[in-house]
Amino acid sequence: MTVKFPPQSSKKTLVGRQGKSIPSDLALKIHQIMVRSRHIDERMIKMSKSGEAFFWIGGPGEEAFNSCLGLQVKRGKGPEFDYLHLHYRSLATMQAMGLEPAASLRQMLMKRTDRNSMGRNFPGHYAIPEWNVVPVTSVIEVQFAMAPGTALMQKRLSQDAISIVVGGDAGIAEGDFTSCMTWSTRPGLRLPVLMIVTNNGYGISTPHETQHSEKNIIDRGIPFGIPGEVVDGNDVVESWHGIQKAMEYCRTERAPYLLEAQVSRLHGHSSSSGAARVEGEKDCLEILEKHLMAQGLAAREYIEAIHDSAQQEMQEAARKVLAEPNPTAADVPTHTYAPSPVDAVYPVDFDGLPGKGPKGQRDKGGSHGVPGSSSSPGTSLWGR
Amino acid sequence: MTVKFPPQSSKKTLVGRQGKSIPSDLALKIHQIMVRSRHIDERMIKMSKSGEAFFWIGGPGEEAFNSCLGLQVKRGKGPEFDYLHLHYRSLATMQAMGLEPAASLRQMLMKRTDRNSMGRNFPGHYAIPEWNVVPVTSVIEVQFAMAPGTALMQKRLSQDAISIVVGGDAGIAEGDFTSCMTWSTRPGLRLPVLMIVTNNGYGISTPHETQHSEKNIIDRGIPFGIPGEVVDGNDVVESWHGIQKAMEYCRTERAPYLLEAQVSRLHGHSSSSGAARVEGEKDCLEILEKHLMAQGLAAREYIEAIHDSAQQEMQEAARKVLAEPNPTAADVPTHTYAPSPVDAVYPVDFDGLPGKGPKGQRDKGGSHGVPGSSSSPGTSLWGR
Amino acid sequence: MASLVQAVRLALHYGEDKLGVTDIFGEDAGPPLGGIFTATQGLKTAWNSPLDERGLIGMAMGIAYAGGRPVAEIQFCDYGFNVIDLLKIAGNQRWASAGAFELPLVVMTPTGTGIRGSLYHSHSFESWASRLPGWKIVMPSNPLDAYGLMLSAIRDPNPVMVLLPKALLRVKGGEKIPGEPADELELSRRIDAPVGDRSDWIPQWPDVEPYFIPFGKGALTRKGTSATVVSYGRQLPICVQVANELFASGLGDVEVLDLRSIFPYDWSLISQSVAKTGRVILVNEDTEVTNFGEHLYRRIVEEFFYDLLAPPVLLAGKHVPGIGLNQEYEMNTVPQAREIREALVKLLEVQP
Amino acid sequence: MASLVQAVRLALHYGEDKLGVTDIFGEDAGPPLGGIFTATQGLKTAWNSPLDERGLIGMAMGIAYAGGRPVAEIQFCDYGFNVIDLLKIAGNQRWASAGAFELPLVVMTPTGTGIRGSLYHSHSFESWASRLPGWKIVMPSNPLDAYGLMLSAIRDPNPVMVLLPKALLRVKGGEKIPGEPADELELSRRIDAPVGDRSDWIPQWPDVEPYFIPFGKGALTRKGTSATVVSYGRQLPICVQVANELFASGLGDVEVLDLRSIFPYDWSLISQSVAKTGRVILVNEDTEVTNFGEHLYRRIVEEFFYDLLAPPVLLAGKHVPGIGLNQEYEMNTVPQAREIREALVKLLEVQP
Ligand SMILES: Cc1ncc(C[n+]2csc(CCOP(=O)(O)OP(=O)(O)O)c2C)c(N)n1
Ligand SMILES: Cc1ncc(C[n+]2csc(CCOP(=O)(O)OP(=O)(O)O)c2C)c(N)n1
Ligand SMILES: [Mg+2]
Ligand SMILES: [Mg+2]
Repeated sequence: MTVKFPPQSSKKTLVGRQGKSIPSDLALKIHQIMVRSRHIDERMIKMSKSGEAFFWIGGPGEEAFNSCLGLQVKRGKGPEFDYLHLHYRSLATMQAMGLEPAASLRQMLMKRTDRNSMGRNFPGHYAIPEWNVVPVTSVIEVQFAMAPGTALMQKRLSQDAISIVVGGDAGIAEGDFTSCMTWSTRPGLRLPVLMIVTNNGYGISTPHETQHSEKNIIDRGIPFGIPGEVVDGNDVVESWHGIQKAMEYCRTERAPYLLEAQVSRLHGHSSSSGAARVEGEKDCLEILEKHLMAQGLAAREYIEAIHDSAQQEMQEAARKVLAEPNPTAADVPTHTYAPSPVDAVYPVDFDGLPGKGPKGQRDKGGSHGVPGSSSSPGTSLWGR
Repeated sequence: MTVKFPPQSSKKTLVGRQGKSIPSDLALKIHQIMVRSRHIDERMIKMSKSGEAFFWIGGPGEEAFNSCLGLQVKRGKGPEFDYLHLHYRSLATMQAMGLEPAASLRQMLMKRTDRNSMGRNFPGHYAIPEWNVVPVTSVIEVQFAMAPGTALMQKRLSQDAISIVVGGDAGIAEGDFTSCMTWSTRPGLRLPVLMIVTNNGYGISTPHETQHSEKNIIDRGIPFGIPGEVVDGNDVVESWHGIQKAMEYCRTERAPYLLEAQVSRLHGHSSSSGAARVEGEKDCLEILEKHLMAQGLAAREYIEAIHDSAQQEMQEAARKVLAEPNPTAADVPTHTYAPSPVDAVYPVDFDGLPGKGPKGQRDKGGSHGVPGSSSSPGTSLWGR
Repeated sequence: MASLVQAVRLALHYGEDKLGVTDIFGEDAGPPLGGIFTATQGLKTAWNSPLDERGLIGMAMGIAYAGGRPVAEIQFCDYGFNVIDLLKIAGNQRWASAGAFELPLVVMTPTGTGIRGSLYHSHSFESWASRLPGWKIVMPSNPLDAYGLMLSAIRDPNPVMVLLPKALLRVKGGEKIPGEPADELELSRRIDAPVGDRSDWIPQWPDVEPYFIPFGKGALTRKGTSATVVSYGRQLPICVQVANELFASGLGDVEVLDLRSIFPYDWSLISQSVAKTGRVILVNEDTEVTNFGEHLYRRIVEEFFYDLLAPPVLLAGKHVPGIGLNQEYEMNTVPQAREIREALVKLLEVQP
Repeated sequence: MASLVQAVRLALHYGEDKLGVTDIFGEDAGPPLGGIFTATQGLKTAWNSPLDERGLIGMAMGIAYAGGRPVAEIQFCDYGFNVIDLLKIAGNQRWASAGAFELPLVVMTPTGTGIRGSLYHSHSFESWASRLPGWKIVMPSNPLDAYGLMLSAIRDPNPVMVLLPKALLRVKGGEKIPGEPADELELSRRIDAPVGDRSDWIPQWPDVEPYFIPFGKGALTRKGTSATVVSYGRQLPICVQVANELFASGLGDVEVLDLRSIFPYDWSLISQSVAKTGRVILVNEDTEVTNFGEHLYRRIVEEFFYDLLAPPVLLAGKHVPGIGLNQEYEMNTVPQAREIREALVKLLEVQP
């Protein structure tokens, strides 16, 4: 990234819809992440149409909220840091956390170098152990069943890390959304789970309001005593403060909180539905840029330069990634099992059915010897 | 039943805890059902201890509420009548609806004559098509997923029948409890589902308040706009009116309602936990009898006569039922499939694996002829 | 010629019109989309549901209890794994009530690989489904069969699951649906929703005719004498193609059976073919440990042990936790034409 | 001698004490009950959960992600059918993340018939479980094996499911758990919670010792030469008894293998025995369509087609929607000693 931030007086701030503000350098940082994220998604949409890749799903329209989220994560590995149980639209969250743009392309292009899954999983399905980003699944809402587990371990540490779980508005109909609340509010054992619902108004083609009577999604927390807030996810300032307040609550109260972000879906559900740009949806990036210019925090030229730079970065990344290797047949079974000291068949990893893998072939004919009955020496008394 | 009701002036009423009342003849009818239900359960508990039967689960402690429920059901077959999606503690509900006491014993004793399941299912697991009592399963809370389906068909009829679903307090942690609310409140399509939770304070050994932060279970309806009430299920008058009001709402509004009945569990969870009488739990039957006597509606002798009569009835029923036949090996596969005009293998019922049942044996060797390819005459064009 | 998904749609229309179907529903099943694969476009009883598969199956059960005839779509079979309990219960309600309750319901769901669906849109479901006593399970391999099996599913008074091979949904058949317009483009004009705004669109259904394929009737798709291939769904046309190539190369005349019904399966068809050829290969793409093909394998060996000229062969998906997105994964996880050919050649070479 | 459920409890205690177990939880798993079968009585990390199996498995996954070592109990395997999706996901997390995430978690659950559990407390789970790639699945048939398999389940860094045969939970073993007190009554006094109020009770754990039974190691429970029985769990002792009776009657000397691990299974043990005897019978009580035994059946025929002296036999549960409460149902649904005997006698009589 070669563009320099325009010099900012430390006093300058971006003022949001409701009068709150954030420092202008933060606003510009968020802007840069949003631009980059948008370019990555747009590039990936192109790839899905050109046939370079099969499937796209991503987060255009959620960049404002997700950038603010990613920047406020306590990033690291282990229960002293935040856990992220994400939805598949979290590209900007990952960008804000520091993922290199090429990582998304590797995923999109199913390269062996894809750090998330070695070309196995869809784009947007992150898995980053260094940052506690547990594997994103396509199975809607299961992440809500898992989040209380990481939060329980965090609660025991008496530090300030929390478990952040993100899902869509349609997904709240699955029972797992409720399970998360039940398990996070057990009497005497409330858990630091930040439950986020990004409400884009749709589940694929189905409008939210045709299936849901809940006035606000956060009302679902009422019976469980879970506080919450609805924020305009298209407004950077509101998003930033909404997330800040929510995290503050979870970090200090060690209890759950519900945050609903009203966001846009700018390109339809996924490449399956064509991924054409949708008319009439608010664009958080345009909104931010308008505000930056109107409030004198950035000039049009600066903004264009940021875009150009992101574009260029994408092109370079694409060129590089396209040349990277694909997985091969040998990659099919690997990483199924962690090495185990107590497994006679798969001490290292899965390598085919018992007696069929390379190791099994070795075994065949009885290098094991006939194992003894449970009392015979054939059964090991390891660890003695 | 040989005992006559004591003559009642039509004005006489039973007054409940909160000043409401019900006519005394109704109170005595309820009392009679409660007594009979209690005797059935106690008889069954004895049988489970004597080894005559294997397993008991039932409703001692829920008779007041359940009798009031059963008496107010719009009983019959088909969507013009109420559907019942019951929990396994509904013995008194069924008694109030008119089930003969021997039916419970047949179930307990796993007789071939058991009308619910032919000796296949546990006691308390009713299945009575004439009264829309769909099969009770042991799988906690699944009935809540099904109730909106019957209610949808009822809604379309524009009559007053409703779907009544009953579960325990621990079961509300399963997602199906929420599914019921989601599917019953779809915008423009609220469904007449009466959701009842009998709160006995426990799931087996686990106290409700150790796992649940919801102040009242009915609060779970708030986000969905589902009204509700908590009633003292040990008080007949309160139960009667609570159910009446709830049904009235569902029948006229054609919308869901949540009713929580605080009940007792007088004999532990089931025979698995010994089914010994529990100390210190309020007994709705004792309470009712005290009130009947205190308010001059029944004398001790009358009450004793009712008990004696129920006792006697039980003894006679047991004698009769014990002599009834058991299922046999031939009963194992029957009633798996309904007869089908489009099934070449199981036109009548399941009779073993394809080619193995009596019919299959007939087929073997090719009485079917080699079936043709999809365009050949071997494929039927039925119905032309 | 109608595609498989058009055939399903025509069958559902016939079901609404003539067989009493009251509700066709699922996530995105109603307007405007009419199903992510378009299976439910334009149908008058189709409606969108909440995103909740447990509610979906529960709803279908409730409708069926109360005299309706529901067809519920699970958007991908991959999302049916949290309702196995409800499916088991739907399958046992008649048995549990000793015949008192029937549940005439249809669940349809796309299954298998072939749309580059990665981990969560590539599962096979037939091995799981075959473990649900009380259900009937079918899987068509062509549009006409899809039509005929779907009609039977609707008419049958028991729970029936229709597994639709994802990879074949857009593939056109070799035979017309009875009543299908002569012109394929006309069919599309009449029953495919227009691109863009479709709020005023009404389909012009052709007068399709009744055509019921009975459960438990497979199809002898390719007659032969040298060996028997038992398959269904997506793998079926691949097996036929391989058999034709082998025949053209003079390597053998292989019989290919399309099971169509997973349960009940057509034992008569299988056993007569195996008795004739003495060589059998079972092909499907579900994972290979506790695979439905292994059930058939067992039945075949039990009954034809002394008649078999070679050990039967199962070709199935590898026992791995998922099917990866990059095609290298899929191609090396589920059987491909090349492997089927190699296995058949080897099978034909075995000297008894 | 410890019963099977006491052995599980001792193993869990060892796990808490020495192997880093952080959480043992499930419905009624904590005080006062300590599990409806008493498997978790007196354990310091045992706690009660809400009645929600999905939350339960999700919680276990979360704990494992965050460095804990959870043991989750599903109260009956019959109540695990709404979490198959989560189990599948737990099994794929390492594969999906190309080795980045491990999920060292144990799920234990009672399985099978024998406690007169009727429709919803009699299910078998091993055939379902064997279809979960990424998992290891074990099922002990005696207390010592339960101890050794449970310790391995805890130590293994992958998801492991321990299926506990309901019918054997209270059965005592023939061998001591290493470190078990000599006197059986003493063991009970030390580790069984007292009847009645137990709020002040603290168990006096004996110093049990490490004893790991590796996964994929079956046991040759009865050596023999005439035929091979492959079984596990509840059916195992029945098979041994039948084999002993046959031997006593001079009808044959049957070898009985206790698989112990369902996956990975001990192929070496099975193949050597089958190669020796040429006759094999697989016995389990799961339903017979797409049954795990059919997988082994297939493997055996594939590899020993020419060595087999008779067609292999599978004895399994009938393909019916449930197991009825009246014992007539159960006895005519899952294999009984009489049927095993008859099948073995027939198998031994077959002339190759
Ligand atoms: C359990 C499950 N059911 C169905 C699907 C198919 N599906 C994928 S995304 C989606 C809609 C999700 O909507 P929402 O939760 O609002 O998230 P959004 O995509 O709008 O961000 C559906 C139905 C799925 N992935 N998982
Ligand atoms: C899905 C499921 N999980 C677990 C069980 C085992 N079980 C049977 S009853 C019960 C407790 C139910 O408590 P509650 O819902 O309060 O009903 P109650 O028995 O107290 O009336 C449990 C856990 C079950 N039957 N179904
Ligand atoms: Mg959405
Ligand atoms: Mg309760």
